[in-house]
Amino acid sequence: MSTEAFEPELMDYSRRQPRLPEPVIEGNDALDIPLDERMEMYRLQQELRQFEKRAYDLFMQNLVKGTSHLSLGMEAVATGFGRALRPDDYSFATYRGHAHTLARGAPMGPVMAELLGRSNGILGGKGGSMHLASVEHGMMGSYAIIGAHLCIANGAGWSAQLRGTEQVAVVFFGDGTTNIGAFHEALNFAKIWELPVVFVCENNLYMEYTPIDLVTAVEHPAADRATAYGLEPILVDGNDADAVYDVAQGVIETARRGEGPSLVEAVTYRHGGHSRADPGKYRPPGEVEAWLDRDPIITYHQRLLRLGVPEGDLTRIAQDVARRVDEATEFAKAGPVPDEGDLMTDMWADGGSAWRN
Amino acid sequence: MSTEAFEPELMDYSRRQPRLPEPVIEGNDALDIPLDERMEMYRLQQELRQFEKRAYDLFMQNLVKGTSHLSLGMEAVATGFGRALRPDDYSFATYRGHAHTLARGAPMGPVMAELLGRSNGILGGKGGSMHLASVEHGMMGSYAIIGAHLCIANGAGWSAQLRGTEQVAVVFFGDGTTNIGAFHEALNFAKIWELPVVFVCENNLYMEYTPIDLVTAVEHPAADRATAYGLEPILVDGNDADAVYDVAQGVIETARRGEGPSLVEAVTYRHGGHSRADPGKYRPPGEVEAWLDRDPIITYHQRLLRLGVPEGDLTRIAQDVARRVDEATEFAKAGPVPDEGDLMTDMWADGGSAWRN
Amino acid sequence: MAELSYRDAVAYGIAQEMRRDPNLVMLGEDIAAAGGVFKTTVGLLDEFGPRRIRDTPISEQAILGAAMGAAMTGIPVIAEIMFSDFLAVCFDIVANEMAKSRYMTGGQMTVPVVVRTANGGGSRFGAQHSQSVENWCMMIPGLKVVAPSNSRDVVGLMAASIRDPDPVVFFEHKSLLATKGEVPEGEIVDELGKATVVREGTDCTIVALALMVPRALAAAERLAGEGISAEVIDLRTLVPLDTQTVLASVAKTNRLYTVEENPRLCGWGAEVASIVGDEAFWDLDGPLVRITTPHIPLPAAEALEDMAIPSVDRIHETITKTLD
Amino acid sequence: MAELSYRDAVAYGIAQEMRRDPNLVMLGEDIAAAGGVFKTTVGLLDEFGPRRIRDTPISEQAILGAAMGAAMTGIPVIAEIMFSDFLAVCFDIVANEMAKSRYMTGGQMTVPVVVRTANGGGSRFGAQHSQSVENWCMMIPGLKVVAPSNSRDVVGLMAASIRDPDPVVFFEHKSLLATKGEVPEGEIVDELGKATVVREGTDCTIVALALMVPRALAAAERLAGEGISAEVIDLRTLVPLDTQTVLASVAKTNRLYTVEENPRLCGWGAEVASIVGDEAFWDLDGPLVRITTPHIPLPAAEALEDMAIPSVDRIHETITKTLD
Ligand SMILES: Cc1ncc(C[n+]2csc(CCOP(=O)(O)OP(=O)(O)O)c2C)c(N)n1
Ligand SMILES: Cc1ncc(C[n+]2csc(CCOP(=O)(O)OP(=O)(O)O)c2C)c(N)n1
Ligand SMILES: [Mg+2]
Ligand SMILES: [Mg+2]
Repeated sequence: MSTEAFEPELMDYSRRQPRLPEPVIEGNDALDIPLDERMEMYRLQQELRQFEKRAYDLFMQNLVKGTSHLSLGMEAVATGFGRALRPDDYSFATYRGHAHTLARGAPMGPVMAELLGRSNGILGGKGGSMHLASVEHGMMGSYAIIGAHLCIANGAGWSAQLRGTEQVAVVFFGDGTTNIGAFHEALNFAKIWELPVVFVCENNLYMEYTPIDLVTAVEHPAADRATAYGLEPILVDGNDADAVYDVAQGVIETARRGEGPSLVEAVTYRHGGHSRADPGKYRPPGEVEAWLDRDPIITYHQRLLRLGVPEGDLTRIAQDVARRVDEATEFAKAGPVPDEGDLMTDMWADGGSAWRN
Repeated sequence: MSTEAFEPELMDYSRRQPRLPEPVIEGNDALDIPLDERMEMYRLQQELRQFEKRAYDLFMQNLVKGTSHLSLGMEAVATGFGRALRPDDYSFATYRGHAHTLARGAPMGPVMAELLGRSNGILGGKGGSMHLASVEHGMMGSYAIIGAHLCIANGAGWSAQLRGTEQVAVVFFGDGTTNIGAFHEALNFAKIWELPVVFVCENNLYMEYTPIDLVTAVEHPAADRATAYGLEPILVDGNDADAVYDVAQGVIETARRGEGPSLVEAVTYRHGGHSRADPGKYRPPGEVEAWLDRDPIITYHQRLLRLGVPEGDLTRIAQDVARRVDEATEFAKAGPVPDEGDLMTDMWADGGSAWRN
Repeated sequence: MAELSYRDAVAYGIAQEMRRDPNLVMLGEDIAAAGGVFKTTVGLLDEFGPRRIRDTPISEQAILGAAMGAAMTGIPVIAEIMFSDFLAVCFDIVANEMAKSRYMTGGQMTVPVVVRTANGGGSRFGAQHSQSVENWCMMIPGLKVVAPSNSRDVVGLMAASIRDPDPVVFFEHKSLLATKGEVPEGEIVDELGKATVVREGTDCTIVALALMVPRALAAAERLAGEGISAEVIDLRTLVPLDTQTVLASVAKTNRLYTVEENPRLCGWGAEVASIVGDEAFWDLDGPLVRITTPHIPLPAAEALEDMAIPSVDRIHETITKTLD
Repeated sequence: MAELSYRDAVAYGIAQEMRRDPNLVMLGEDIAAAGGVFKTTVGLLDEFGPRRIRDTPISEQAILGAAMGAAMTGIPVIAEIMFSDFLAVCFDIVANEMAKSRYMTGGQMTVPVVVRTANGGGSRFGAQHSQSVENWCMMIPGLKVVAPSNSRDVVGLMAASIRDPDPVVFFEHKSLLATKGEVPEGEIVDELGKATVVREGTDCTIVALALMVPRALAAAERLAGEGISAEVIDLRTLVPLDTQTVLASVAKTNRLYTVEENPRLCGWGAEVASIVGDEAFWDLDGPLVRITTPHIPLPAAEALEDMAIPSVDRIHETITKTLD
């Protein structure tokens, strides 16, 4: 690993061997998932995809300032877990949290408005793309500094354990996050207290611009470390919503029954760059293309056709979603820009921000 | 584990099952270690033991202020590693660093004087018991906040790698330290850069007053996590200087050859409390006694007798050490108390501490 | 009215609140069976049981993360960070998470956490176990900061901190643990953001906190013997900051001294002096003087540590030299 | 004389020093092949190779630990922490280790590390990627703190920081990266601890840093149009602090304004104001006024962020309102 890193030509990451996806597992067609649930997962993936494509267009029109991290190509993970959760369960996401927020049922309009920095945004414009939250939907926030939210998710699990509510906390994070200290503390802590927390590593093969294998001592950054926390290694095809859903149901049930935490590694890929500013040039030729062929929505579409769903039904869903994304965009654009009155509110629970008398 | 922690009676840790030592491995008599090396290890263990016993007496006389963490009972680890290092290798220790400092050859007098807060102390009185260092002996400091020094040791290894000197850095830490984030970052980092660093976990079964198994998701806090960093699990009897020396030689050689880091877990026990303030009441009856029977110095003494060393030779060594400890004590007691002139020196490399003009 | 040590007042204050709120829990290293390394939590495990009083691994980020996550979801938490110096190993959660989550989410999150921690010097523990780090927290928007100077205030401010719905960092001073003070019977609940004038005076105002309060009082006593009447204010909480009490005092005395244990730069003394230098400028009859630990790491040796931290002598001497 | 952006000046300054000292190395996340997420290290991998310019995992403690350990053993290191907000995840190494190791060991350790980090707001990145945290470092004894406001100073102060044998935290302001400035040919090496009077004036002194320098200058320009002559000082380094330049200026203008981007409490402005309020009290003709970001986490929305950070308007208005 280190030797490889010292080879000058391999420091140009685009000249490394591409990391290609595994083939689609057609056997997953046979997973025991009701068709109406599958139709919901199709719809949700369409929502996440179309919402984020629109967000991207709005960046290009300079209506979204700052930065933004899309999960185009990674929708199956948010979908499989989002659908497997109970409404009162908790989700925790990173700055790459649009999909996880919508997957819990947060309304598109206020989420879009937040990206545009409007006061009808879901955070009133205060948080922006990297901090989406919707407490009423169990979406407990997006955390933009790597690591902390794994520890915070433990707290939500602990609270559920103390209150005896059988709620579960699910926390999403990237492959790169497995190398920060908080990951380690969180996993050990969750295990010794047998907390109802599911740790989900979305391994998209890159941290920002650096391939994860160059900076990680094991091949599977999460799964190969599970035993260090007394956990089973769990790897899942992160581009197959059914596979994710199936695993999610299992680990969430385990947590709900009081049998403790799990660590899941879902292998996937982001179609675009890390963030708005990144053209993704560090990826070897052929890699993006290969993963585009494994687009979770296209392959899911094909599965539904194989299962006998008429193409027209799927088209109607996509069209319906498109209309709702348009509405959300209008809602967001029509929102007022926050004003002076908003600046000093909501630091304290009393609604204000006074630090002196 | 968690269930156990919830049993009220088991929260009184002194009512848990004692964790007893493994029997002495007499087979280690046959390890290929020259007798004169063994005699040096006997001498060194005597030094560490007698020095710390004296330090303890001086606390009792209120000549040492603050706190202090002794490693009585754990001398075999510092000895085995200390003897296996090259003079230009680097050691990094925790607040429990007296033994590791002396094992590198730092003179007893200035170390003792440091404990007494005298200006002839090895740090001029500025650092105290928890921060012993002797750069000229390769002892690169004692670090009193858990975790950081594992990362810092990597830097010394990196520097050796860059300079091509084949120096090795050895870093000592406790079982409790394996649960902090910096442990994880340091191990992964050392492995991906194949740094010449040896991580030595001195597993003495307790963090401060809490048994390590109650707060750790695996049985062996270090060894059971080695694979998470692409490393071999290495467990060694930390109460047998020969066993430690043998393992130390191997892993140090590996690092020196440029073949990367190792993680060693040495199981041992501290005879006393965590620090000066701690009577160690949380330990179940029989536990301390069992480990006292496994005292590394007594058992080493027995081995040397088995190997034909005359008792008188050993007695002479012990007496010689006692005399040197007396001298060190006199040196320390005779040292002046630091004065105003010392307070503001040595914050910056220019010798001063000015932050303004 | 009972006499309690500052140390015992900590557990006493926590117990008062745990009896009131059955949801309140506490976690930290060695706090349960051992009663804390400073013995500030003795008896709590026995009374409240292992579900509410829990030992943790050495994982400060996990400790504060768990506290924050539980607090966000309806369980108020007291978390112990053994020494305040260790806030550095979990500073992300303190400064970037707890403090900001409510504002960042447009008011969606409420984080009722109290982070208790042993602060300050005087124990000869050296540079990594002796710091006064109130300013590390005061400078972070979204944190409340409390630092009592006596047993009674420990109880009253602990209650106020626990009942406060926002994150509070509660600094217990190591060198005050053994001091004793009267604690009235019955429930004691203070308000955050109220300083106390602990001695009235007319010639100058001395603003102090925690361990510096008894030292400021002793210096004032000595000054009184020399005909100088010093008013002494115990700030008690840094956020919210009771600027009115300070400004009113300076309006009367026309001189300000701050006595801080933190190192020189950017401490609360600078903040207080700057506020006075802005808002009470025309009241001032002379320079704004800060008495602080010098800008150095704290040394371990007794002799050196005693030179570093403001002493009664130094306070007294500075004031006599600069007050005319 | 070449025109360089502040962004390009970073790599230019580093390259100058890497050519001089073949031992000097750099590490950080995405700094090598990618040239840094702010493109401040572009070209360095090509010129100096992968042995000297290395990408790391997301392990800030490991990054700064490696930097410190290497520095202690003879290899000077530049470490990048991508955003200054992330100093919180490695604050133990910054505040408790690097800063203190020399003092604690009675002078045995030397730690020539430069921690470079992108600081400050204006990019609509929200509360966790926009902070100005110079004060987090200024308050820690044992750290030097540098924050250039223009391309030339980036080069000169980078050289000074790298050559300094003590740990330096070097703040690169995100909102200045695109600004351009003249950089003279040849080696440029400044001295730490020298402020610059960037505009002379007689009616008041405005002390500013980094992004606040151009804003203070613009405000001074506007004030000049109204007959007010403001002197503007660019502090450039906070530790060492050039108090002489500030005190000399106040002796002339008799009024002090500080313009800071950090939130209100315990910033460098409070430190500077307090020093002036002590040592130049008799020079002052009116209150010490600090202009700061309010004491809130930074909001993400453009409109809100612009209201929060001191603007030319706010600086101008505050001065006209308070200067008589
Ligand atoms: C502590 C910390 N260090 C660095 C960053 C900058 N950063 C933001 S995202 C990112 C890469 C994260 O990679 P990964 O965990 O794989 O998640 P992904 O972005 O691929 O979803 C980095 C380094 C950060 N936000 N926090
Ligand atoms: C970050 C941090 N947290 C807590 C402490 C307090 N503390 C000092 S020693 C110790 C126990 C350490 O246990 P272990 O690593 O097993 O080492 P041992 O003392 O047994 O040698 C603790 C919790 C500390 N020094 N640093
Ligand atoms: Mg990734
Ligand atoms: Mg231990």
